[in-house]
Amino acid sequence: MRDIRLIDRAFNPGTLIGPFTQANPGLGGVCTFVGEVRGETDVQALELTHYEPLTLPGMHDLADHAFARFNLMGLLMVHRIGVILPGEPIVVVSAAATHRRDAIDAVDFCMDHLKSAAWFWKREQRGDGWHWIEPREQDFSDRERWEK
Amino acid sequence: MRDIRLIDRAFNPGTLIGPFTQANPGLGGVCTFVGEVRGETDVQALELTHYEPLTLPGMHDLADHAFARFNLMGLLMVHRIGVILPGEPIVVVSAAATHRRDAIDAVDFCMDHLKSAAWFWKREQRGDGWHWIEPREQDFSDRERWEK
Amino acid sequence: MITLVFLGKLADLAGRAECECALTSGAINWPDLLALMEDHLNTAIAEAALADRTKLALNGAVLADKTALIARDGDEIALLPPVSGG
Amino acid sequence: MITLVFLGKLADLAGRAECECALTSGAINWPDLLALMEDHLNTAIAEAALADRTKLALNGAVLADKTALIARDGDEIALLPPVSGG
Repeated sequence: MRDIRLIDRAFNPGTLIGPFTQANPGLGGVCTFVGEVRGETDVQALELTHYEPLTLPGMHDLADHAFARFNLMGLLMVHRIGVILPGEPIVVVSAAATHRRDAIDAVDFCMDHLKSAAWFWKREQRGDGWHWIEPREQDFSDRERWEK
Repeated sequence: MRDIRLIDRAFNPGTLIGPFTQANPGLGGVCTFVGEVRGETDVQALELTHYEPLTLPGMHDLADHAFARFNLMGLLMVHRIGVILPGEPIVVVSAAATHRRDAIDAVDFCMDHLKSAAWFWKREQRGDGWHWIEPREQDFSDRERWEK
Repeated sequence: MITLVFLGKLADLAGRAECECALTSGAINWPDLLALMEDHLNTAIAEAALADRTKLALNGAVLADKTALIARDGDEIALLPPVSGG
Repeated sequence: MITLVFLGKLADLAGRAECECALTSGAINWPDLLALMEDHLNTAIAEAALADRTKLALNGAVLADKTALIARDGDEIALLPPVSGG
């Protein structure tokens, strides 16, 4: 079961994860990561821009790599685009597998790549206006772990 | 927010994870692992035995270690005991943190320790009766990763 | 009286999950416990208790060295085989 | 006519998210594109296009070597700065 989506409005991750788990009968474990806009002092909103011809195809490529690398039964990957408020989810990745290591590692792998290798651009609105967010050094080193 | 429990009847992980996420406002990410009884051909049921004076205190110790080792806002650790049917959840671990790496690693850490270092004993019922399950070699090596 | 608790497959070996044993002296040590299990239960459970991977808890605390056991009247001793959770 | 699409902070530099440019010849290459941006937009966006970390996509396919660009009438060129998702 493979469910890869961009979503342009607020959503409840639970409404995706329940059906996803049901859609993979016989699984041993499901690992799920939900990323939210942090309620930091000064951040009023986040905006995620994407480039349609690249973004969804890129997420499908990433899913292909995850299926090739890990022993998975299912993969859910949902990314918000547009303006997102603090406390709202930005991204959900859920992996179902026979063994927990594959499920956990697949989520880790997909998140590391969504952070610094998927076609999204992020800016945040603070008191003094909009600021583009560059990936952190840590994001690159997180991704490079998978190149060994 | 810390929620550590043993639970002796079937439960829906979603009903735990939703409130847990709500209880950690300002988080950056939540990672959750749900382990279920695999629907393998011959397994009719699983039974989890525990030893009350050790099991829950041991899970609290594990939570202490996770809080000491990772930068966490909250940790949920719920383990089924008793007879569990295929498709039912056995374990849920959910970690809320400012950064995703802490959340994902804390779940990984707790699961590795629940598998081979918490006070549970597991047997499965097959066509020819009950069989005790020993931890696999992989379970020990998974846990040893954290001793570096 | 002391209570012996057998966890996991040790309950199968002992033929029960728990047993109460009267003490003839005020306290028992590790060799006494083995003898007690031989007498009241069977050789298999005494041998399983000897296995490296079998741990002992006294009143809910795991012993670092089970051969250092000293148990008194009213105590609970648990025999713990290798665990498997999750 | 070709379409230029500016993503992320490059849209701020270009002063727009997209622009359409008429071609004077049938096709343009990488130096032509830089000159086009200098003429129609500004120096800052042409310089940003030169940066190593800026990638180019032609009709939805990322170019391994942006300096090998050949774009024709009707094509869409996207300028992609470093990404940050999740």
